[in-house]
Amino acid sequence: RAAEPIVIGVATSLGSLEGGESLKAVQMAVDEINAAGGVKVGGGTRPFKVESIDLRDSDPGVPVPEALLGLEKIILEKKPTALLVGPFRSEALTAGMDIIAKYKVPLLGTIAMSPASEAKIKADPQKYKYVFRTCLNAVHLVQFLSGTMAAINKQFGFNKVYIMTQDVAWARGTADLVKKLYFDKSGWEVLGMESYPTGASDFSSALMKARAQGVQVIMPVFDMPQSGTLVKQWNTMKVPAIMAGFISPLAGSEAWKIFDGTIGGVLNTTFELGSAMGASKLPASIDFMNKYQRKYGKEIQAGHGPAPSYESVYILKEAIERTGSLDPDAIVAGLEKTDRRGAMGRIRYDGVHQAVYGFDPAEMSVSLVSQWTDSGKRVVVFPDSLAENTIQLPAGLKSLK
Amino acid sequence: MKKRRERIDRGIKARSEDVYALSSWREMLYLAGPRLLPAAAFLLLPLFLGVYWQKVMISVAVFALLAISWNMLAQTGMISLGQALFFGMGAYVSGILNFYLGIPPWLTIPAATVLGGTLCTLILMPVLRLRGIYFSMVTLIIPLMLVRIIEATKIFGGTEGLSGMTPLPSGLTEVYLVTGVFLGVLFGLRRLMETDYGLVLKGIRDNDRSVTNAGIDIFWFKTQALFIASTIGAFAGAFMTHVYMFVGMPVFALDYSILPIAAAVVGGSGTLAGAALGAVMLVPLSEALRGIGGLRIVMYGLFLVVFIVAIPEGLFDYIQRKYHQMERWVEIDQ
Amino acid sequence: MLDVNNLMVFFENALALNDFSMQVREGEIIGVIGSNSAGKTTLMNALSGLIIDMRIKEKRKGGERITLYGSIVYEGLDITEFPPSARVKKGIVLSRERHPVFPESSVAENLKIAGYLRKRSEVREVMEYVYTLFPALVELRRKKAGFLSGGEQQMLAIGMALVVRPRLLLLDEPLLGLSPMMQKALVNAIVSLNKESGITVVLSEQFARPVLPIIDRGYVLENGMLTLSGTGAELMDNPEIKAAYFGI
Amino acid sequence: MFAGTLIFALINSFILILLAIGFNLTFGISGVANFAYGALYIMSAYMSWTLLNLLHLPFWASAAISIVFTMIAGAVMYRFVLLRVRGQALSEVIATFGIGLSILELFRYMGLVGFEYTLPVFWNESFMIAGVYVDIQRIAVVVIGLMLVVGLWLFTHFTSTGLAFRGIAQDERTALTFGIDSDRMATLSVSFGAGLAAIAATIIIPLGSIAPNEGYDVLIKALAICIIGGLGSTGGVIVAGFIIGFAERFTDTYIGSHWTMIVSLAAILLVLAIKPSGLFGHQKELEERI
Amino acid sequence: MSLPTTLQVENICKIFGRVAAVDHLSCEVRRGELLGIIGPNGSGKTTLVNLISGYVKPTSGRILYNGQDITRIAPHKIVCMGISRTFQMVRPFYQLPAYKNMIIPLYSPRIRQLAGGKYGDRNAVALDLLEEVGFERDAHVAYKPAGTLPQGYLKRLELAKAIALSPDLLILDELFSGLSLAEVASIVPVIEKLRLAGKTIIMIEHRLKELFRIADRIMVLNYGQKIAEGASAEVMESEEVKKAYLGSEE
Ligand SMILES: Nc1ncnc2c1ncn2[C@@H]1O[C@H](COP(=O)(O)OP(=O)(O)OP(=O)(O)O)[C@@H](O)[C@H]1O
Ligand SMILES: Nc1ncnc2c1ncn2[C@@H]1O[C@H](COP(=O)(O)OP(=O)(O)OP(=O)(O)O)[C@@H](O)[C@H]1O
Ligand SMILES: [Mg+2]
Ligand SMILES: [Mg+2]
Repeated sequence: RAAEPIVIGVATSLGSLEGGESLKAVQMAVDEINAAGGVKVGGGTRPFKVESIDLRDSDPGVPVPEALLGLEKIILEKKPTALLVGPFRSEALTAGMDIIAKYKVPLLGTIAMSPASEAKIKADPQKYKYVFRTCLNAVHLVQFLSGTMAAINKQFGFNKVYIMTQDVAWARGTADLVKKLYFDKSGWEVLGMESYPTGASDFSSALMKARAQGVQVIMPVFDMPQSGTLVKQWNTMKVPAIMAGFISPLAGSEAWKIFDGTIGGVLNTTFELGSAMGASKLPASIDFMNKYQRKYGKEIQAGHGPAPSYESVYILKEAIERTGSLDPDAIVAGLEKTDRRGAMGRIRYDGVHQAVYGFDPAEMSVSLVSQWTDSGKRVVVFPDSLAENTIQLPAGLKSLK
Repeated sequence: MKKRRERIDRGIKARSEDVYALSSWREMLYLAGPRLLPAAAFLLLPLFLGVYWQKVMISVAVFALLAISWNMLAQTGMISLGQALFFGMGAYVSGILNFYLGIPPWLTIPAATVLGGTLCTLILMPVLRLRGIYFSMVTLIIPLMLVRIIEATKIFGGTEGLSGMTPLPSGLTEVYLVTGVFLGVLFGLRRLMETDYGLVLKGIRDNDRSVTNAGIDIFWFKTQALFIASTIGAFAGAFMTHVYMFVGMPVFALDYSILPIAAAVVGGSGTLAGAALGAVMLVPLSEALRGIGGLRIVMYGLFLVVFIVAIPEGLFDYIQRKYHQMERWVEIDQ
Repeated sequence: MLDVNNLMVFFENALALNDFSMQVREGEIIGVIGSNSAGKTTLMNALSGLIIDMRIKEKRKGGERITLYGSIVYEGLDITEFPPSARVKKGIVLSRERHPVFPESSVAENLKIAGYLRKRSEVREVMEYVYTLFPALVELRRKKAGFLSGGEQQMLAIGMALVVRPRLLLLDEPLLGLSPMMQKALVNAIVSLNKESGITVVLSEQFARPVLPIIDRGYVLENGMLTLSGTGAELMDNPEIKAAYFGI
Repeated sequence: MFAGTLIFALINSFILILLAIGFNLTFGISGVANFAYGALYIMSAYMSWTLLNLLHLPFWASAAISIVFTMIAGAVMYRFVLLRVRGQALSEVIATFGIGLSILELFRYMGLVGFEYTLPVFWNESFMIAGVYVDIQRIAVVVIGLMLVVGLWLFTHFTSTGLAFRGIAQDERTALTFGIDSDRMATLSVSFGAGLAAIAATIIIPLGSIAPNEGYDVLIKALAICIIGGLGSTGGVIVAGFIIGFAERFTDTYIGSHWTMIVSLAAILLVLAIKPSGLFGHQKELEERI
Repeated sequence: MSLPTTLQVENICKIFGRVAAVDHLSCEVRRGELLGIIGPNGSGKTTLVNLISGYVKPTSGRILYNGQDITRIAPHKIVCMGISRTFQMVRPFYQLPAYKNMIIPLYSPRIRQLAGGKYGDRNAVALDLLEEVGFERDAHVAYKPAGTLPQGYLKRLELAKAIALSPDLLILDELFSGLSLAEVASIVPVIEKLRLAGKTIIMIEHRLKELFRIADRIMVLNYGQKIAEGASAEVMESEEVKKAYLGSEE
């Protein structure tokens, strides 16, 4: 008689690239674990089983209660031991935290990255302790962007930047912090800061303004598909600046083809090592990507989500095995003790249940910044611990050094 | 001899002369059945349903309220494409009262109902003179605009919204509060629309010039109708804020505008009960479809089309007609 | 030319036209006379096919059921179930009662829309004729039809029917709202259209005084039933008709 | 800066005009509600994309095929759905909206959301005009937009079909009495509108990508432009397109990008407050005339 | 000429676009009088009525009702002051049954004021009024939706609605057109009765014979201007009227 499976609920926007690939990554980890015998709990072993529900919240038109009803449905009907991936949109996560707290189901979030959820945990740790985040958060992203900007400044002497963000909390928050913590302190001139509503598709005004003011670096922070249009416009309007930041459609290997090879020189962030891109200096990340490609016949394209989602399954398994119980409070206690080395580096949670990110994969989880070469390859240029090359100046730009 | 199908009203007597109507149990049942049965179902069902389906019932009642409020406006000749405005206004007012001032739900909900309704009425009053689709367009635009204003000015939590509102005491309180209000509003408004006052409102839809020509200020009457409708919508919003403990930009989402209209059209856009019936059908349908995953909305859209094409007059009207009429073949003599 | 046999029209259970028969010969002017709710408009709608369209629309709405019995034969062809557009192609054109025009289009455009089936040159020709018939319309050419006065709209509505170059022209209360001078002009025009262009005309009126002298034959309707028929002269001599419709 | 903004405002206006023109033909001019318009726009783009990338047809061929196919889809939709609820405006709206919803969500379900779904530009080249680089595709938008608007105006004012479209919108029963087969005309008008949507998609999509969400946006934009122009007026579409197009770009440059929507929506409200039946419309006065 | 003036129109002008629909027109109506207005199509008769009832605001000039300037007053207020009118192109409530059509005027502030709070059963009053204008009581016509009624009934319904407001000044715009002689004959007594009750009435007509029988005074408009005024016989003699309105013979 087969042991009763432990249910993992994946509740997210399955229609989005991030959500869809995250679900596949979860499934992959579950298959691996089950093939290896399952989870040791209460003296026996039990397999994992994945149940998923589409919250549709990546679609800006979907009201939050609609997404929350989905969240409640999976909690009430499938009785999952833990939830993985979690809402896409920040406000769905922050609002969903109250439901999580009400039903006491641990959540290992891997997409929404707003600082608001951390603030909430901080304000009432006892109530919201069930919420963990394995993916990158805004604060950590700031480190990586600042580091990249510092490198650009050091190499080429550039110090005029134009910031363009999506008008969502995490992106705006990131940009504000980079400005406050880095640009303002290091003598950069911030020419302008524009935030665009999700769905915006014309960026000509900002590009024109940037160009007129002699921009050298454009820092975009976007996670909507339409942000690809920004790249196209940057191209056709021939803005003489290096583009360095985060634009979701540029993350995957297929971007080269999509943009007809016009993105040479662009620097883009991969939020978690292994999502969309690995680093040769951390073989685990490459392994993960290869396994994924073997299993699904397609490379990971989302720069955010899949790797932490994959890792989260193992984190959950370890937490359960650590305490030997499926009780939510016990699992939380187990999760808090997490210390795992995986595709994204070393994973540990801080006081507000956020995985700690840093530059050294031996110590922390890592993000990476890569540059598109003119031959359509992505080369890791940051952090130094993983870098394969230095930043190259795109054709047509002149270094000030 | 040619034959022709004839339609005859069942029990005209029972419906027109109320004193004699209640002379037999049969007639009483005939009259009260269609009213009491659904009401009883609504009141008893929560006791048998699981927690999740109770939530669905809440959704049903909320959308039914929005649909009724839409229908009430439509009966007054104002086709609103922006029920989200009412809903969102109520939601934000109660959210703000609770979040910033810590006022408990049993005060914020009534306060937001009245205040939200008043605000919506004030916002829409200047455009009451617009007609038809032009009015609809404005109602469609205002909620979209409020979203952007909140986004741009970052007031009331900006894109993140406010969360952590005080919940209502228990699941059953939630269900009974909202279904109670729903049934009350449904039967109350039905009664209202049957009075001479309601007749004036209907007259405005039919021919507002003639209403003016009867010495009645249509602007004032439209304002009243608007207030009633927006109050109902605002209640729904205020209530939902406390159920989901959250309020944010998405309360102005298009769903809250379109779904009530879809409900009204499927159920029968001529009657309040039809609108409610539509919500009772569509919301659980949409929930039941969750089971099929990603294709859910696709199927939902198709069902919508099928309903409308199969019964263009609306489900409620169709049922009502069948209930009150019988058909028989008669010969015509030439 | 047109044979109406035992036509019956029910609106749900109400009988609007009862066992009505009528013959129209080519080149005649026929008057259908009857007071309020006699069924004139219903007859006109049945002849022009609008009732077929109404039946479909009511059915879609789940409203009242319209039932039609009997037959309408036009030049040997049974057209009872023909849709309006097919009948217009055969030359049956109706000018509906209460001056229906396209309110948002200008007068000239109204006439052009009416000329949908005709060649542009033909339309232009007839438009000129309409303008000479109703000189008041010339000045109003560019005005939106919805802004015209009642009588002006009536002129336009008749003009629009003429643009189609009908063979059988159905006029439902054409004199409604026209000033005495225009009434005379229109009556004369009907006669001349009939004589010169050979258009057969069926017109309905409740106020029969201006039209009785010009009709070849007349049918008197009462509550959907045919009560009397005869030549124009016969009707004029009938004392009852005189009292009820001619008003001496 | 100002000149650049002016140029992009002009382009933006023509994008809006192109988006609205098909909707205007079906809804504004013929009075047939086709709220699946945005979905047809997106559908035609996916169709082109599929033909281009999976069957490897040349761009022009795939565009042409998808335009024709979209026209057929429009006609089929009329015959099997709209026809049955014709005359009940709200049912028409909700039924077509339901179709649009199904189409768009089907695409989302199929995972057609990434930026890889886009169409190629005609010619990848930019020109320097008044100090900014403008690409040929954007210039094509202006030129083709202008041509289509003029064409549409001529069509609805001088061809009998175009005039018949105007007729069925205003008084269907009267139109019937002139031999205008209202169902045939309405089918044509939905079909033509769908075709115009497909043409717009062919020209505009290369500037961005094919996203299901865009379908809803297109619908709302088209509706807004059609309404503030005044139902039935082709000239109104141009002026409305310009008002919103300019408002958007100038706000973007001189006030801030997240005020663009607010300002353009406010512009719509303002227009309707001053002209209750849109810029060129007369509905209100006509309805109130006694 | 001892009767007081009810309505005084002073030099009023209404210009649509470039055309003056009513052109510097002055006239007055005395209490209890029945004034007939005739004139060619498009001569501004309906526009004059619209001006009086407040639906159209004049370009210049003013209108006094019982000495009060009503030029800029909203139409519904004018109705409540006692001026009610019918529409030339009938405007019933198509979806309501005929008798329910009557409830709306009966609900107006004016009637509530006159009734002083107790107005009994509006339905009964509505049916009485309909019967008065010729709706047979038992024929179920009054219970049918107005949209299905033929023109003749709608005209009478229009009249009933206007009377329901118990106006002091009643303006009837082409009431008789579309009615047969017998029907006109059945309505004339209704009008006579109103006159006996001291109401002032303005009638616009193209049906001259019927009009002349009841009118005290006739005014003829052409191109928005008054071209003749006086007793019917007198007016019909005028060459100008013959030329503009009646056509050649008769
Ligand atoms: N759509 C309809 N639904 C129900 N009954 C109708 C409809 N149309 C007409 N009738 C009925 O049919 C009868 C004849 O109406 P019709 O309109 O033909 O009269 P008419 O002779 O044209 O009258 P009028 O001169 O007043 O216009 C009337 O009793 C009317 O109530
Ligand atoms: N709202 C309006 N806009 C533009 N023109 C108008 C408007 N109302 C009336 N007119 C014009 O003013 C003139 C007078 O119209 P009015 O309706 O007063 O005529 P009438 O004397 O009542 O004619 P009829 O006997 O045909 O009813 C007409 O030429 C008409 O076209
Ligand atoms: Mg008639
Ligand atoms: Mg008139």
